Amino acid sequence: MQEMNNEKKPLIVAFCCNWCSYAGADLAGSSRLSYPADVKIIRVPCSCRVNPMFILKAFQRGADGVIICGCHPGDCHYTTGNYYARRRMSLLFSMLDYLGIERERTRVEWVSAAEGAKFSAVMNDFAGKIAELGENKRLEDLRCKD
Amino acid sequence: MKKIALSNIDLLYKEIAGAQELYLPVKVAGATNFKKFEDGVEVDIKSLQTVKSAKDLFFPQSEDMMEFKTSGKSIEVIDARKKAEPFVLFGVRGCDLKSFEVLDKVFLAEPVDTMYQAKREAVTVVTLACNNPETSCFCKVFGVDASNPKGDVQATIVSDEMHFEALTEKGEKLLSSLKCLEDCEGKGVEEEKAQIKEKIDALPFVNLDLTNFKGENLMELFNRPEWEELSKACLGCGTCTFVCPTCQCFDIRDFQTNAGVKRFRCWDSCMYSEFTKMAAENPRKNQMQRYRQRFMHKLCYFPSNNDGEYGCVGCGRCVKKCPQSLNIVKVIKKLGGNK
Amino acid sequence: MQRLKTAMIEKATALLTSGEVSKVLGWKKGELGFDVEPAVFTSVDSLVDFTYDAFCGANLSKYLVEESKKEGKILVFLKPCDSYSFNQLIKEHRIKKENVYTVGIECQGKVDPYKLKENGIEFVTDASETVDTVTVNGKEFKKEEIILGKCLTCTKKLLSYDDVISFNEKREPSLDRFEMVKKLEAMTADERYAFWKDQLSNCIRCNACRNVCPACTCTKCVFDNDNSGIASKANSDSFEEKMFHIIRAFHVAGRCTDCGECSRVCPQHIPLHLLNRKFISDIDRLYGEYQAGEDTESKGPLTNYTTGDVDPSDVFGGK
Amino acid sequence: MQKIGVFVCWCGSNIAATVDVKKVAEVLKAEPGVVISENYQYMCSENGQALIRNAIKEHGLTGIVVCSCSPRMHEATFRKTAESAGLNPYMVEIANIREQCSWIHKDIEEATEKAIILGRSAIAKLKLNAPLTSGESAVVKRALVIGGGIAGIQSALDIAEAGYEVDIVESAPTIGGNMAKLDKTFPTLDCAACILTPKMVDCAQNENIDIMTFSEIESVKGFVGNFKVQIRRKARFVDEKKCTGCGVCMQKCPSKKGKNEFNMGLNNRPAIYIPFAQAIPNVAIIDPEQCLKLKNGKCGLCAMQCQVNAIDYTQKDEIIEREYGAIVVATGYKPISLENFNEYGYDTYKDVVTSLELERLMNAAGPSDGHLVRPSDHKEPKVITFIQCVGSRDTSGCGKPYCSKICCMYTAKHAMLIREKYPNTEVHVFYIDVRTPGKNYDEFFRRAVEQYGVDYIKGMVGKVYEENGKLMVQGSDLINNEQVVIPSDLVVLAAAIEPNPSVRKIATMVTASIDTNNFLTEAHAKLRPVESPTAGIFLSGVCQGPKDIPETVSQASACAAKVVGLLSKDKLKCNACVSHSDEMLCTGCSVCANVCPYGAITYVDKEFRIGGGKTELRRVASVNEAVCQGCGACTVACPSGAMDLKGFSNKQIMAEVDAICKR
Repeated sequence: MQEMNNEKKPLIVAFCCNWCSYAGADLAGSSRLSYPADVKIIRVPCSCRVNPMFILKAFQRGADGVIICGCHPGDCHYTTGNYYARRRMSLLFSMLDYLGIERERTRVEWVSAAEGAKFSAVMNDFAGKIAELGENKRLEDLRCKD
Repeated sequence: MKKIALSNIDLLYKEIAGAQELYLPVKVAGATNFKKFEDGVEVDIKSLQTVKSAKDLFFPQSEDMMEFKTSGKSIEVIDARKKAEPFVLFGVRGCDLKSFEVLDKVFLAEPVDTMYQAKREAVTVVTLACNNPETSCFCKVFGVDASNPKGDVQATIVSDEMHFEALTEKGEKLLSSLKCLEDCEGKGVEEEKAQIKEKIDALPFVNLDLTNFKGENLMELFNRPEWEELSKACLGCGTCTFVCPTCQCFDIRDFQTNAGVKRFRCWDSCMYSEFTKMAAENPRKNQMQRYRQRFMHKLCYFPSNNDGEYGCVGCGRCVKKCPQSLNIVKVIKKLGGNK
Repeated sequence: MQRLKTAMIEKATALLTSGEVSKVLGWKKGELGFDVEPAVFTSVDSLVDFTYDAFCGANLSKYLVEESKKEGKILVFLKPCDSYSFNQLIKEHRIKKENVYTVGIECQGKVDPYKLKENGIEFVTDASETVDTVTVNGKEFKKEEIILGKCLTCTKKLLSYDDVISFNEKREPSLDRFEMVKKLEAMTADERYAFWKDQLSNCIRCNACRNVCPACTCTKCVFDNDNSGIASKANSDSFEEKMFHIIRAFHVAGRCTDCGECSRVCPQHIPLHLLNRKFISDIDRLYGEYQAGEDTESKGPLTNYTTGDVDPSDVFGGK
Repeated sequence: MQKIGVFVCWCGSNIAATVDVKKVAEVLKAEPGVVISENYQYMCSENGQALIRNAIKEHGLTGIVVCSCSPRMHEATFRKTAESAGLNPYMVEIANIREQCSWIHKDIEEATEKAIILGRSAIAKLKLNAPLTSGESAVVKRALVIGGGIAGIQSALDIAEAGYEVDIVESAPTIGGNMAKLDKTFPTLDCAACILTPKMVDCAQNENIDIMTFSEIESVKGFVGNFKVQIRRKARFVDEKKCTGCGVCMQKCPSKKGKNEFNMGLNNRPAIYIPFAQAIPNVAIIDPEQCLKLKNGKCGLCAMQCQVNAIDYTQKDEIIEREYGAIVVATGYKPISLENFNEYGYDTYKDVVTSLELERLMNAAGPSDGHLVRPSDHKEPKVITFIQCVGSRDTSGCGKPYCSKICCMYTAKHAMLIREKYPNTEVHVFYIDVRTPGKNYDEFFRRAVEQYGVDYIKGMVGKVYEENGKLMVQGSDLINNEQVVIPSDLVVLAAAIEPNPSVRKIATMVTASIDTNNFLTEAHAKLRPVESPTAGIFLSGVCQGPKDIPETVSQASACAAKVVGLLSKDKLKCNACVSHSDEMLCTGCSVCANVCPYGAITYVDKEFRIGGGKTELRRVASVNEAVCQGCGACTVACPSGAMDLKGFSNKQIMAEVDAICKR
């Protein structure tokens, strides 16, 4: 037990679109569906607002996993935002994988405002995977670690 | 004098590295640069030149200066300069050795740059004569004798052996400490040097004419119309400045860490438009002006301020590395004189 | 090659003389034979330095961003690969088309000076070429031994021009351009990580790759802009090497024509084109084949979508 | 120097039970820039807001962070609070420490630590906030109602009555929708036509209402107050303006084998027809699939007979464009297709009908003139069995998971009407539950059972099969715990209802969100039930969820009230969090415009000083702030970083990332 406490807890940054996924997270909250406190949510208007820079920045700063949640394709509040996000993230994640960075560290999930349960399940699953992976070493910036 | 068979040279590296840090040309992913010797690295003393010059060891591309740690509303200032432990820099060519003199004039002049000074004092330089100088070499123009570079220890490869001669006290100390070396007479060293000199004299750029680059005609040179044409293809990248052994410009920048701010300095390049950006205006507005600055500095301003010492050592890295084949040789040929 | 050069000089002379153009963008002889440099010629007399040979690897299209803003029409000679960049720049409104007279010239691969050096040639006294060979200083090389990496895989064709100089001599590519990408993809993540760690650790952030890139024409790059939040000047940490190259590749994704200039100019020989080609190969695989610069109107793959696009989780073929 | 105030809300015990709010306030007070940090029981209460207002005034705060519930809940509240104290409303950031912290974590230490981090993140963002002002845009004083059923009709009438112009676009040749097909309505049993058709006539006669039937929405562009809608007016081959609805053409038409849609296909109609007697507009239409003239050029009888020359075989679809300030979606429903329910024999046996078909069979204007007969042999049924919940409350995947809400009541109605008119008929109803909430509903149902002796059997039907000319309904009787088989003459299926399939396309066009069952999502389930989350889009009727007529009408009127509220404004405040382009960085490459879903980005050639007294003409992006909705697609497409989003800038988001990762 003692050792467990000394372990560095994983850090997960979740970018959630305002209209679906952030509302889904709220619903998970109001339904008291828990997920690890490792997950910290950043509200963005749309999944298409998520710049690859933000994702890399999160890893640089010490995040162990980054997840982007948006409306289901076809349901974007802005009609097409998540379609662009889908392409961007597909390519970006594929590139990170190409550079040898664990592909499980990044994820995109579509979570609607009604899917509080899904939000919680996704976060539990993702946090579990990240905990298995351990600390992010391949996209770390040592200057941010001391 | 001492020597070692090239086939055993790994023993030498290991012995030096056992006592202090050893930096020497190492090939990683096909490119050779000065790197720390560690087990398993691919040492490459065959290539004439490293991509980055040896200045990296005294004036690294980026270097921490200080740190500001914040906690709540308080700030703590921490000296982040690393202490320089004695180290050996192995395989320095004549041109790079000469570049240390140039850099010393900048960094060791008052006010002394202590970060540079510490490393400069901690180093023992082992130079290596250039058995096979390349067409892009023109160090001779700047008074360098690539066959006889005078580091703390001078190494010369003669057929399958490397011969060493200590030229300074530091060098003596290093050589005498190394058990893997055997004593020798230095047979063939002078012959090898003579051969190298011959090779150098046959190179295409060794007779470049520098006569026009004098303090007196500064304005005339500055206003020469040829600069426009010379700089036309310049992309404004920093390749020439970053591979150059004598370029010494740097920027001081802050990096925000999770705990506060790290202040570091890093190489800057006069080729960049931001280089001269000031609050009111940017005095160098176009690439021609920036290009002109770089060569005027090396060939006019620097010698004017430093007893005729040029800011170029003729290593030829820019000749090899400029993406669009612009270089100092083309400038000297155009503006230097008619020899 | 000689007859192509002669025809080009004739064309330039004619257009300068007639006043149809006031400048010519081409290549100028160097000091060592292989060190030709891009140059602008403003008079018929100055064309004495004009050259076109097996060493003219540089892509001229990016110079037009600035040159086409200036007064007077400029004649530019575009190799097939240059012309894709040219089209892409036209699409992005970066070149004033009305100020440019384009002449397409054929190309059968350009010599890599580094490979020449590896073959013991550091000074070129004379050179000639056929479709499949180059003879330098009397020594004949097969093209695949000696040309630039970017030329080995080139399948680019002559696109539409104001004028074309061609003798219908086309070299077939000797390699599949995605071969190395596939090889990397087939490696384990650890192997790929080790590969790129070594490669990128050599990066000196000289920005040659960026500054030569015809897709990188931002007035001010995010990496130079202190206000962007990701400005960085040096690789102070291994992270920054990755950040720079990932973001740069991403910014040109869907716009990169695969001209290969980034890898040609890298002083450390980092195979940067493998990053761009990864994006190209993914785009082709996931969204249908797309060649940036093939036209001047189509929507790029990242400014487009279909409702049935694959999810990021399925990019690797199933979760 | 910034002066930031932090206000930590307990939300009663909602937050305070799991998060040490005092510690959060204390720790955040030590953050650079924070000058005051308070905690209070209910920050959103008047007292809580007063605390914030006073602090802003007293300390001259430049921005505030409220650590409380979701910004989706009270961001607007606290923005107003800030504004009333003289602070720009966009200098407010919310740290969501309830839904995303206290409610999902149990460990106080862990939750407190997370709350502090979320607070720091909000402070970090706030430090980069800039005061924003919303632009204004004019409102087009005209509404569009999509769908001409009772919901659309009621909304349109109410809007028109308030003095605004409104267009009804209906895809069928007449307005009236499903309600027009009904016989009687529960719980009062008045005839549907008697109460609906006067409203239809009102619509037709109201000067403010323009009815476009047989028309579809082609595209919707723009935004609240300024929608530009293209409407396809499909060719009906009859000039609407000329046709008097005399009906002569219908009699003369030789091609009489068209399925009568109005009667659920239970009888036939000619190729040229008026959907039903009271159709609005009362104008004929030609079915091109069926018309001999249109199919092979031979006939033309109707044109010869038409006294007013209204027939026009050359008519083409026409696309018109109109501008609207608000759009009401009232696309209604349809019964689900029963192909997944073969066990009930709907496709096999003619005498298995849906409830809506039964409405027609019982209707005086129906195929049997109101005489209830079996479709197969036109004989009066003696035993009728109703099966409830066909496809409703079905989690097997064959039907719909939701309750269709109207079936219990209409089945009771049917049973009652049958027993009333044909007292010798036996009526059985298989049900799962009988749900009758609503004024006078349960009383109605009880009357059916107690007064009219309808046999209600709690249980599900396993299958329907034919035996000796009878439809054998085999089911379980859960109360008597036995299997029953009821030989019936007619079986009526209470098919589930689902949103009109066209709603998905429309939702996409108007950028309204839609749930997994294809019902449109309301902006708030309880507090904003008639608005879509997309500004300017309103929801009327079953498109939002199953409803009966009274509920539909009240929602339609509520919807109209919202529309009228919107149209009564001359100007609308635009979204302040819009994109803007830094012209010094912009290269005019057009990438941003390519991804903008609103067409908000245009390009202009602008002169810029380049030093040395020279200028340069550059193409740069310019954002129409009234049109931009602030999604941010352009900001990521832009490689130079010239395009940024106010309120969610690159630097702000990265500051949040930094703050979250700091540990």
